[in-house]
Amino acid sequence: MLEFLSRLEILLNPTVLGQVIVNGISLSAIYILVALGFTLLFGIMRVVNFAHGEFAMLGAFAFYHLTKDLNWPWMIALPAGVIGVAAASLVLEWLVFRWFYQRMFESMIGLLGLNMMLIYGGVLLWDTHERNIPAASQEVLMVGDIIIPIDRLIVVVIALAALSAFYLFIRHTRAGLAMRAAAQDVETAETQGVDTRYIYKVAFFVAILLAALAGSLWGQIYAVSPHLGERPLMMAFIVVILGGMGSIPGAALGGALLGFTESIVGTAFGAAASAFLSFGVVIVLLVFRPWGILGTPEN
Amino acid sequence: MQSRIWIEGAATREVQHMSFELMKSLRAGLIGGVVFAASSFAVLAQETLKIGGLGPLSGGGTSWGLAAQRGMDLAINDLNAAGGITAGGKTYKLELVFYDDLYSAQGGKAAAERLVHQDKIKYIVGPVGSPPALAAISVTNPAKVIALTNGYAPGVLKNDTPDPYNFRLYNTNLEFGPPIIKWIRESLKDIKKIGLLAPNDAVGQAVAKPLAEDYKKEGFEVILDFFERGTKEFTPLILRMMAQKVDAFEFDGNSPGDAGLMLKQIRQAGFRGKVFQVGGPAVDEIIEIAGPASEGFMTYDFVDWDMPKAKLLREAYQAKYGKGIISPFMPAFYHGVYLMAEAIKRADSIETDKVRSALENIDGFDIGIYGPVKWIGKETYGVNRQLMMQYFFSEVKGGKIVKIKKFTP
Amino acid sequence: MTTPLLKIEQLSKRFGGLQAVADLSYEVAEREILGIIGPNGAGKTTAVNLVSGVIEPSSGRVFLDGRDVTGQKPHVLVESGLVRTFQATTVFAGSTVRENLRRGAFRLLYPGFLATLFDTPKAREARARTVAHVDEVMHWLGLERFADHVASSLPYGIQKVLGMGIGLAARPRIILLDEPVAGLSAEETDHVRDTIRLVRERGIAVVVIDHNMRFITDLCDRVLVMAQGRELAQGAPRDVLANTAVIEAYLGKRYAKAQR
Amino acid sequence: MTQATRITWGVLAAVVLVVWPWLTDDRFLHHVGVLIMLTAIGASSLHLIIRTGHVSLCHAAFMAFGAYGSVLTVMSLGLPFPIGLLVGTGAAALLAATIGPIVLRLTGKYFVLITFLFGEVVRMAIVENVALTGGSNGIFNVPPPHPIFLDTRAYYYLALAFAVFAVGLCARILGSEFGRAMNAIRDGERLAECSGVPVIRFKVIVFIIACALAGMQGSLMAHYNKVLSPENFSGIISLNLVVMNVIGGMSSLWGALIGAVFMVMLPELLRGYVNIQHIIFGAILFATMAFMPGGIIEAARRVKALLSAKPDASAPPLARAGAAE
Repeated sequence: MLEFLSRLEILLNPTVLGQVIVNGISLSAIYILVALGFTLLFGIMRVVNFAHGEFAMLGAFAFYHLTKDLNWPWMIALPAGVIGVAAASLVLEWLVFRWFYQRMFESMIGLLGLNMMLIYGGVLLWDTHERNIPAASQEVLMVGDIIIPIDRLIVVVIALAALSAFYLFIRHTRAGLAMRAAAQDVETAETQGVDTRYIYKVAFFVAILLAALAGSLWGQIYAVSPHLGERPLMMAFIVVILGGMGSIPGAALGGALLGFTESIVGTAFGAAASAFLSFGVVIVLLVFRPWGILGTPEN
Repeated sequence: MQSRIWIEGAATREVQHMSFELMKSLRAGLIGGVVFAASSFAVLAQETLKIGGLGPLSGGGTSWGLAAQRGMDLAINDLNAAGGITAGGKTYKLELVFYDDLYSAQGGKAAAERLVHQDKIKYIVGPVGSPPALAAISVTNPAKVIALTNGYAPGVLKNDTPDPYNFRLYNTNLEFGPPIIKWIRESLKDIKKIGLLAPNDAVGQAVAKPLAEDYKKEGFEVILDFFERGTKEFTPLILRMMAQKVDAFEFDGNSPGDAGLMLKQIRQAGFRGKVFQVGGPAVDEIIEIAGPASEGFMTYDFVDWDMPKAKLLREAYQAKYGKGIISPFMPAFYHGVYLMAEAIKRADSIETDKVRSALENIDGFDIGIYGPVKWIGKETYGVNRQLMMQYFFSEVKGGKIVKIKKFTP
Repeated sequence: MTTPLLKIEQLSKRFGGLQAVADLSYEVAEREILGIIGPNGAGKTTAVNLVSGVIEPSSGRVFLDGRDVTGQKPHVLVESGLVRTFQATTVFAGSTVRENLRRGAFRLLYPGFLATLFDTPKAREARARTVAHVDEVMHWLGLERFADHVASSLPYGIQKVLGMGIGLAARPRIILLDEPVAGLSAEETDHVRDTIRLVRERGIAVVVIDHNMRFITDLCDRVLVMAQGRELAQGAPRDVLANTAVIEAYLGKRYAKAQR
Repeated sequence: MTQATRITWGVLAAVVLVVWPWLTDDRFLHHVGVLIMLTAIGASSLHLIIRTGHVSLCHAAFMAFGAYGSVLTVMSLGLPFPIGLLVGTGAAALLAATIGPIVLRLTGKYFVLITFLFGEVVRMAIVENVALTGGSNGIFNVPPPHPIFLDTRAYYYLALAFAVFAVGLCARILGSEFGRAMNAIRDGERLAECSGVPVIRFKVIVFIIACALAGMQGSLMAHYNKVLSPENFSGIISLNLVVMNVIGGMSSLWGALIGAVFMVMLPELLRGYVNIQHIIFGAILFATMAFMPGGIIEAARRVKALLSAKPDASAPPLARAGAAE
């Protein structure tokens, strides 16, 4: 117990605390971006997209090539890459995803297959070593004793902007409204005149857009390789379960919880403890409230 | 989640080459479908001697396996171009058979079984990591197959095998750790407390604890933290160490990609002290990832690219595989093939008993990559089967690697 | 007076803030058919779920043959002779009629794990008995000619009868039927009604839930009317139908006034 | 199939399984034989769990318990292999009995997830517990069950014996009245429960038996490989077992067995196509799930139905061609 308290003491240090918070925000933002698309696909099409991480990987490589090979400024390269990947992925929607709509179990295993195809296709195309997207800025911002890398700050700002845009889209556009209706009950939505095939395509596009953006940001602060997608996928999966599968606010809440847990527990108790804790919490939650914090139970 | 889904897997080099060619063409132009090309079989006038290779060709360790495979491939091409090797009055062309060991015990065993019992191969270089190496030697030793393994676990050499046929291909931190640490204590005097961050995978666990002991023996204070492999956000761990007032960070046991990331994040977290690694020599990749943050980073290194043969090797590699980063496994496995060939030549036979004794007496052999090498390890492992070669402690200055201290065996 | 076969006392269930069933009490005697009727959302299905152990009541008691069985799991209640059918998933759709009934006869069939694993004489004997029993149930319900048909291929009305058959295969003393005629044609409804009468003739008590007024009044000895989770009226079909509160609940207040 | 042809086929299969190792001296083929036998234990035991409607992603965790339990008993306590095997199997069963009643209340994706996480926690615990398990580097120099089993051919017969036991047990359970109850649970859990099947208890029994068999496989695998490390028990291994069942077909035990053979052999057949191999494999997974979710078994059934639907020879040629479409 004493050991426990003495470890928490680290967090009282204002420098550390400030950084813990900044880190929590940037981790949360990325997790939320990946998880939102994941939960959207599940909520509307009942597809568990185990290939979701690979779209993040594709986004990161698009961003990498545009900045490094074509020397585009990142402010243009980022949106161009992300939209390009999402648009190109519509081919995959037609080739692969549409077979799995409303077939949850089949989608899990089948998309796992797609996951492998994308990863090892990536290995053939790009080799396995890790690459670096040049930092947008090498500067750091000093707020009192707290050091914030500008690079991270930009990521946080972009992620938050994307999340707000997503919120506005889902709340205030016709397509967003139709998507919410479809997420609640596809059949009813259909009888109300919602064109589900169209909605599926829009939802897919938006989900991949978010994943590719998350991947680009991930590649920007970490590194780019064909295996990039594995960690974001696992995190998205946990986030979505934590928040409730299919629930959009749930994904946001889950992402924030996980990001801050990782930041706080990792700092105070080390990485292994943080991994055990996040898994343990999710297991306990599944046992007592399998539908997640903000999800609704199914019959 | 790792995306390996094999119980076992396998590869031959033709396809790797093919896929590499494919990769280049894809990179150059539009992305087309997968093109299958039949590999052409050269008509062989001479006898063929197959050399086995083992390394991970799938999953997280793929870059190590590819480097090993490419190194062996280049060596075999060079040896064949020089007329092959002559032993017992016959001249042999060499041929590479390289299999995926999945970086796991099961995969290592399966691949070794196949090399030894189906392909009837007597000479193997690899596997790359400890778990597959330990499993592979349980197959190769009883079959009297010579294996030049990597894998840092002491058990690779120090085990109960009565009559082993395996050797280790290059230095481990048991060899190079203490001298470098001694040098650090003498040269970087203001360092008292060292933060050691390592993954809890096979490499990290095998390397970090002995290294921490070596540091403690030299009077350093050490804080050691293991993290779950796959972690990319190290800032919380770094902050924890910084709050405990470490003077320097040590990265040995990390993959170069992770080490590069940590370096970047350490500088972004505002740490100004020294960062180094006594082990893990893939500096190029670390520089690629960390960018400007790599300035001043110090590392163990065992390849001197200024050596005449090393220069040629680098050119040959870049001509064949592009200008990507070169992993130090590449020259190491290149060297391994040469070591094996030399022993066969000296034994003047392809019987493994004779080749083994020739290999045991190969001290002083030098192909111009490492300088002369020799076998050590009697005190540590009970057998003199640990290859020892020169090594360096280098520093990144102006984006380039500069050797600051050379250690010779 | 003998103890009633099934006795429900003050049964209540809350889901969060929603009072699904409140203070429900009724009795079922041996060989009696009790109808529970009420508009949609009246809590009829919840009432069955509470009695059959599918969900646990918030308060109240369930007595079977004078024994308190409140909160017991469905499979335990089957042992005590209480079975039920479902509104939606009434049958094992992918299996034949015979297989459906054999699964329903689990209680008679299963001789214990090790016995079935080693196929002991006891297990063989149980199997022989079950096969005979299943044949008997098929004969009784007129399902023989469908014996080897896959359940999902049968007409809906036959599926409903089969659903009852699954319950009856366990040799119950009382069976709870959840909307056995929902979605059936008039002809099929009559067939189900006749089948239920056959069941009673075998000495099995029946609780039947539906909102088909004609079907219930034709069939039942007594009727319990529910609205919003509560009992509205209870008694002989004719008396209950004359009850103003029932007419109001069913046909609206205005209609009730006009009748007066 | 009549009783007589069935027996003929059975005897033939038994003879082939026993005799084939003597037709070749290729030790590698013997090795593949061992792998198929051991993998069949894992795949068929997982099939039992799948038949109750649960796709478990932590089967490898139970293999780990079996393996470490057995190896530690033999190597640390110096006890003979049969006791190690029993301890390992028992440890896996005990773990299953502990977590089974908790996790089996979850269904569908929640069960998949909780078992995946549980498997990860077990793997992480092995990695962290360096003193006991050797951490990521594992334990090496594991002794064989008996020196004669250093010979791969001998080990094949050991593996064959255990595989026959395990697969036989699974087949027996599925063919018994207990298996009938399992089918009822899978087809309609609530209906089964209201027919008197103690659903949770039965699921737990199945889970314990299946996980004990997985533990047995883990123990046999460890003493065969002579090295054990956490890599051999990662989520990927569990996933492999699921994939075997999926590709083979989840409706019958044959599916699990066919899947096991397929998954062990496929890398050999595709030898040489390292990365392309993974791509091909991914494509197979996708195509199976999209177009043939019943797996190889269903494909075989369809082909058979197509063949038997062939009109007799007296029919006009045109009609025959039409039927073959």
